[in-house]
Amino acid sequence: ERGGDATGVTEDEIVIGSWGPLTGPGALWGNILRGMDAYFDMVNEEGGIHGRNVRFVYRDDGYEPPRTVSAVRQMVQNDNVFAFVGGIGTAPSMAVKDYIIENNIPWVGPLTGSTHFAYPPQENIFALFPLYAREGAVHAEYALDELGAERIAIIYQNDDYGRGGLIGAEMILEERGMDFVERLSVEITDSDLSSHAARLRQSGADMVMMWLLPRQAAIIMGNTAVLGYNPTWMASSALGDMGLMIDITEGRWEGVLFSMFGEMPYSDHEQMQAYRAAFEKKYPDLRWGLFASSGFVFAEVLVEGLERAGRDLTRQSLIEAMETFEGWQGVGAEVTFAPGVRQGSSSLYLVKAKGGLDYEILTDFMDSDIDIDEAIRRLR
Amino acid sequence: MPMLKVSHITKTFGGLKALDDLSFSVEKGEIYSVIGPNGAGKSTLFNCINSIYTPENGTISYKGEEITNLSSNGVASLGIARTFQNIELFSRLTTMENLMLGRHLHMKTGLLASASMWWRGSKAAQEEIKHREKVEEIIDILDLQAYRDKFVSQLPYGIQKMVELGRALCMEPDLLLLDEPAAGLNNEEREDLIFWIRDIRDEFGITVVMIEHNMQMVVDISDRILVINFGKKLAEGLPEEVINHQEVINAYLGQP
Amino acid sequence: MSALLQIKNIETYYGLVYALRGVSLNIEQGSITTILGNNGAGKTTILNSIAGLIDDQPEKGEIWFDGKKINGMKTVKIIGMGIGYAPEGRQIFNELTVKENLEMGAYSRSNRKEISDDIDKMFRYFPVLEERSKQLAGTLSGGEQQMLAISRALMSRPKMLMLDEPSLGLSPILVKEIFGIIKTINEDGVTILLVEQNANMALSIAHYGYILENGRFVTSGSSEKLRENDDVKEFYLGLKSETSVKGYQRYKRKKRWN
Amino acid sequence: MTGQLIISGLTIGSIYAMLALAMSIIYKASEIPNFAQGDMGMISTYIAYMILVVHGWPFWMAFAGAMIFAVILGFLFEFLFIRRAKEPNILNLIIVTLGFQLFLYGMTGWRWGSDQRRLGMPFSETDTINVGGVVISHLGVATILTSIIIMVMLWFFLSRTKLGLAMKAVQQNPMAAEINGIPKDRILGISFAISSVIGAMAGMMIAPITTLDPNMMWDPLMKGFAAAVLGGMTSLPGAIIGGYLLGIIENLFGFYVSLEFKSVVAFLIIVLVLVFKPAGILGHHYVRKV
Amino acid sequence: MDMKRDYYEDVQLLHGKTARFWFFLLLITLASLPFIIKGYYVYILSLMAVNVIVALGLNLLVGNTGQISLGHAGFVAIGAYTTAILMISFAVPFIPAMIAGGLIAAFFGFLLGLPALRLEGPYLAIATLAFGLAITTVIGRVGFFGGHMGLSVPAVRFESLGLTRDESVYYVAMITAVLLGIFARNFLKTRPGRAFQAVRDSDIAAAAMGVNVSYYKTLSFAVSAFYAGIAGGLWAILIGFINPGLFSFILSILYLATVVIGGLGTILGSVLGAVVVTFLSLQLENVQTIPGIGQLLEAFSKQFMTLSGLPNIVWVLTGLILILIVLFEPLGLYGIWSRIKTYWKTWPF
Ligand SMILES: Nc1ncnc2c1ncn2[C@@H]1O[C@H](COP(=O)(O)OP(=O)(O)OP(=O)(O)O)[C@@H](O)[C@H]1O
Ligand SMILES: Nc1ncnc2c1ncn2[C@@H]1O[C@H](COP(=O)(O)OP(=O)(O)OP(=O)(O)O)[C@@H](O)[C@H]1O
Ligand SMILES: [Mg+2]
Ligand SMILES: [Mg+2]
Repeated sequence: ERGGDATGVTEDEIVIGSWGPLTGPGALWGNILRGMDAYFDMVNEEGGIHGRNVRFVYRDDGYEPPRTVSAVRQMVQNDNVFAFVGGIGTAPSMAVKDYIIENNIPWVGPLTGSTHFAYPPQENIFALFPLYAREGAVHAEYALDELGAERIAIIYQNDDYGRGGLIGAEMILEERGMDFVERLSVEITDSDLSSHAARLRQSGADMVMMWLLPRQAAIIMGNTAVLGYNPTWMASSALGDMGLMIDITEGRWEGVLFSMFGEMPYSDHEQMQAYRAAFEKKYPDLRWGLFASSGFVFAEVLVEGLERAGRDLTRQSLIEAMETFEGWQGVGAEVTFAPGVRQGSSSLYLVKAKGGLDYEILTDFMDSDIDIDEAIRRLR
Repeated sequence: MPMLKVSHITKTFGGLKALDDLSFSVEKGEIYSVIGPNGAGKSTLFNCINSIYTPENGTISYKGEEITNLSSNGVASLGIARTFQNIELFSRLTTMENLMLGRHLHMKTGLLASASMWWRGSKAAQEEIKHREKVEEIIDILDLQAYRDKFVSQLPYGIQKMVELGRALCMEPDLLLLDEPAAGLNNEEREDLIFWIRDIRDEFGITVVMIEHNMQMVVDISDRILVINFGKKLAEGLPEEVINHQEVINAYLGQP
Repeated sequence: MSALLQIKNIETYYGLVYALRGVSLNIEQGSITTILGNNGAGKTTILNSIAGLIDDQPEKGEIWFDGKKINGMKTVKIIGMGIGYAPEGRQIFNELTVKENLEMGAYSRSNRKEISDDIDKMFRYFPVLEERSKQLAGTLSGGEQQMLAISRALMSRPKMLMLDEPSLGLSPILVKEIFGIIKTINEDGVTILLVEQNANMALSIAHYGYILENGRFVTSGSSEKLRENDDVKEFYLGLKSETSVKGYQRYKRKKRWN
Repeated sequence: MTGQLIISGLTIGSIYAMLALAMSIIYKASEIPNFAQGDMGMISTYIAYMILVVHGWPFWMAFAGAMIFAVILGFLFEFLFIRRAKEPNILNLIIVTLGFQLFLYGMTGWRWGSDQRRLGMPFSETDTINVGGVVISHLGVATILTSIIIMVMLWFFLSRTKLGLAMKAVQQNPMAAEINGIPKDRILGISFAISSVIGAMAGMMIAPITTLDPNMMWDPLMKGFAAAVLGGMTSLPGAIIGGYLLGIIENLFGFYVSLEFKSVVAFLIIVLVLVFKPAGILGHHYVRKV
Repeated sequence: MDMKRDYYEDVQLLHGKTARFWFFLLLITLASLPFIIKGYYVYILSLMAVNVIVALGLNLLVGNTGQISLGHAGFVAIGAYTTAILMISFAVPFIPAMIAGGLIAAFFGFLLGLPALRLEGPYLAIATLAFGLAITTVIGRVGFFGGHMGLSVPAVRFESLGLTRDESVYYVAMITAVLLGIFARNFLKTRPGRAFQAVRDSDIAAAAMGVNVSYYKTLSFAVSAFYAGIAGGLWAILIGFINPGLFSFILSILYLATVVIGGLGTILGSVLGAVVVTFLSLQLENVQTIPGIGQLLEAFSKQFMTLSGLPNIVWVLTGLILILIVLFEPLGLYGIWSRIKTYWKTWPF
């Protein structure tokens, strides 16, 4: 037996933890946790990892940072979690970041595209979610280069997520000597966006980038439709749950471009189909979609890391194993980690929604090499 | 210099003249009663004196100093105390606490001093103890011992009236305004009240202005009586003069 | 004449305070009955117990009204059986006008004509209320409020009217009038239960009287008989011969209640 | 553009106005600001959704079903909880309404999960009427009309019957109401039921725009509460005016000045109004007499 | 009457041997707990202490002075942000930073107290609500405050005393809570506290007693805000991260609920309320794991509700518990407590 911290690892079990909103306004994201849960079941059924089953504990934090802090402390101190996977949202993750670093607990794939987790790199945090700023930049490049958009507006949620997208796109526009014709911020609590809609129409934008939550996206699309204003919409990956979006926008989602960081949940990719089957078996009453599939996308990477770490599992050996990833690909984008490199993947591709659950994949995985330091500076 | 001088005050509510150019003055050490039909403006007069209302016209002065535009607590701090017709006790406090509130102006403990009340010698504790003594004195005078730690909202009506009187006395005022102190008291209790009011004047030297409908009591203890009707002075004078005044009989006393 | 209201040995508590210690009372149909007693004797508590206003009380005993047992019933039901109540402290609706207060008194009635006739009748009893009919009741003078409270209780045309110190705060001339009015109402057939401090007046119009002390009736009888009682004379009517001296209350003659 | 903004403001303002009406009805009878109001409307809207979308029955049945459910819910809330309060004081009752809000919120999440849903209405939220360059959706027209109709109906109902006065009486002095034979409990029950129905209508009107989700009513409810206070809390026309004003101020401010501060500014304007008129636009400030 | 009572007894902090015994036992227990229990529970106790402080302050305002506040989270935010920013940008040590946070919150409390002089009931409720909203909106917009992103708050650790981070926070929070609790109790027993309550029961009579009603109303807002501000500073270091979203309207409402279910106007009520509400908010979700009940809930969910919605049981239960406590015990937990006490005193009768 090698030395090192093997808390949460026993002869036949590894305890993995995560958290996210199962209730409250963010409960939509809760399916990510359930996706992970279904995935670990699947792993265990196939014999586990080096003879050990994964015991997955996850707690509801309602997307409230103080509850996240309690939940994570409880998982660390009472449940003896070995490592974390996922963990939903910027603010909740920020609230527990220092604590997890202090205890040097491996943490794979925080579910946020904020720059705070891999810049500067932390020994134990392995970020997978594409940075919002990068995603914004990818959108802007595509809009300008491929679609020839001339008047671009952006409507974004006034937080790390929305502003990340704003800044990424803005940097690309600036490079080309352009600027948004309108930038509109939305509060999470807003339920009437008609003055936003009026401003959008007045700006005369032919393309509108959307960095919102599904609910607000539906509201703004409805409000602009009333005004008879129909630009091309380009949405962040957080709005990529087509099933949901088509439904709540009453079909107006058709024609929207949005980005994805993994296989489409409805694709005929073999592994994705298997995942879907696993999920639907475990949760027959839940809708399969982007959130559930994201759970698989992120948990997959951790399990690969555990496989690589071998039977002599310690926190240190997992971290070392994670650093051996080089272009590894599951159902998500390629993953690469190395000493001092903790943003494992950052590419996305664009999809266009068609009627129903039909879609058209527009591009391959793309990346944009904006200056991250500059983006971070602007985000402050 | 009169203790209280009210000159030409007018107070209207909408179209109603509750007080209409009313003037009178009260000398130090007097027991001065105000009587008049219901709605004549008696309580309004008190409310003007202690600045709950501001009269539209006229002035009120106390010991030669004008108090018309002071705040209520400003008036109180000059030494004017009052009771209320409809009992305005601090209903969720005990009798003791109500009475201690009468000492408010005489005490100085501020927030910081009171927060740092740690031992017997601390300023706040000392002050509490000192003023408790005065309060106990009033409790003894008014026979309120049995109600000391009861919540006032649970006391019978008559006792509440006594507590209210006691609270006003705790202020050690120079001028005491009593709004129908005997209402709701039975014969026996009213007798006691009469003694107390006399004592208050004789022993503490407090000037008393009293509104009361019980004529027996009014006649018994008043030095002078003011009768108002429709906000105007109807008569003023010694008790026997007033009760034999024909207009007063017509408007207020009724034929015997 | 038969008993309209019958109280059989009720006991009432306020939490741990034992307020009524076994009170029994009969009120004949068409009579005026008065309850006299010191402060805190429990007079108001009797009326509140009848009206069902004290939660889960009376603890023991029964109250019968008009042939029905009413203790334990909801206040609204009890009132609906034909009881009018002008409570202690007036309890008017401060932010309703005088007229609206009277209309609320007639809540259970529906004949608009009769209601407005009755309002006019109240205005005849108390002309000042008519002058103030559009004023918010909370801004009335004390005495005006008292008149309003009595009128409001009458608006339901009750079989029995309970008045808790109706003369409180009224001018001497009105005190006389109010007892006249009570008499008139009674002559119209309304049974009256009157709690009063003005024992003189009360006994002068009442048929029967009860004396309450410390939650118990100490004596009762026709009002003539009570007026002859020495204790009543001394303690309630104030017909003492000797002049009072300071500190008198400490040397009171002991009450004996025969 | 200003005309357009005013119309959009009126549309959302009508929702605020309905919630304000619902709030002020209960307030009129009990001085309780009912924080469960919004979620009572929300769960009734879910019932409509079940009938309409899940069972595929016609709209009017869904509407009727939701309204019946709302009436029962309002009555039940009063009967099961408000009525049982021992020695009720306002703060305690406010907490009861909050508790009920949490309860309903939890029940909805438990029963219908967390996905947002769509409630289709017979009035399209995107087909519009164009009046001199100003457009308004059919749903918008329906919303504005509904708010006015409810107000007028209520106003007639309350002023023509004894109920309106009795509500005020119960609010001011429950004990006195009882000794005058006013059935306090029944009147409270009725006001909860009425306001529950109005809340349900607001829910059904807003759901097509904001999507149906357990959180959908919280923000509109706060605005509705603010609107009711602005209007005077007990005045029905006040509630409507307050709601409209709030909607319009938000829209104009959002467009011409700042989107970020629009909600806050609307509230601050209300506070400013209150400082000068402490009982709202149409409320009366009653000063206690001693 | 020579049997003069000792009037000091009535204002004395701990009157009688038993009271003193229990109080010191409590202090000793609190002091030694971190060495006995696990880190997670130390954290929960610290959290309780923080909430006790908010509740003490809010109860002073709501329970004792009779004014409502739906914006108390705003004061907590001011305290938290002041503390954090003083520590981050100006390198001020924690304790002075926390006190500064309390004072600045008190200043804002005073400001809010001014319009509150004219308002009451729902009008005051809306004004305070607007205040809470405005504070978080402004904080969220201004980069200096970290905007919507929030701020990571430096850790506090008294290494010289040999304490871990959790223990350090625990001791500061506990000592502050006990001190502020005693302060509150002291001024409720004496002149300022009586004036607060007088203003609550009858402002007219209070003024007639010479109580400056405006002064005490604003003072009570300021003191209440001071408590909230201090708690904000403690909370910030306890969770280590703050953003405007933390201080939502819902939080204000939870504070209000804490005070009401604890018992309005009593110190013990504030303490009991905060302890119970904190405990419930952390522990209720575990009902799903209680053997038996968990299966029952699952079966019920499958039959009538949805399984994935089951975590919402937390809200359902929280709601019901709030309702039941308030309905059946108008005096809140304090009422239950005093009932138990009388029961034991009168036992076995
Ligand atoms: N705030 C007010 N608004 C309107 N009218 C008022 C107000 N206060 C008093 N009034 C009216 O002014 C008149 C005088 O009232 P006041 O209370 O002074 O009478 P009062 O002499 O004390 O009578 P009572 O002996 O019945 O107490 C009354 O008719 C009353 O209705
Ligand atoms: N709410 C209450 N809680 C506790 N005790 C009460 C309550 N109300 C009254 N009491 C007590 O019950 C007893 C009877 O009170 P009640 O009010 O019936 O007296 P009363 O005869 O009407 O006196 P008064 O002539 O002063 O009106 C008193 O001792 C009083 O202290
Ligand atoms: Mg008067
Ligand atoms: Mg009585």
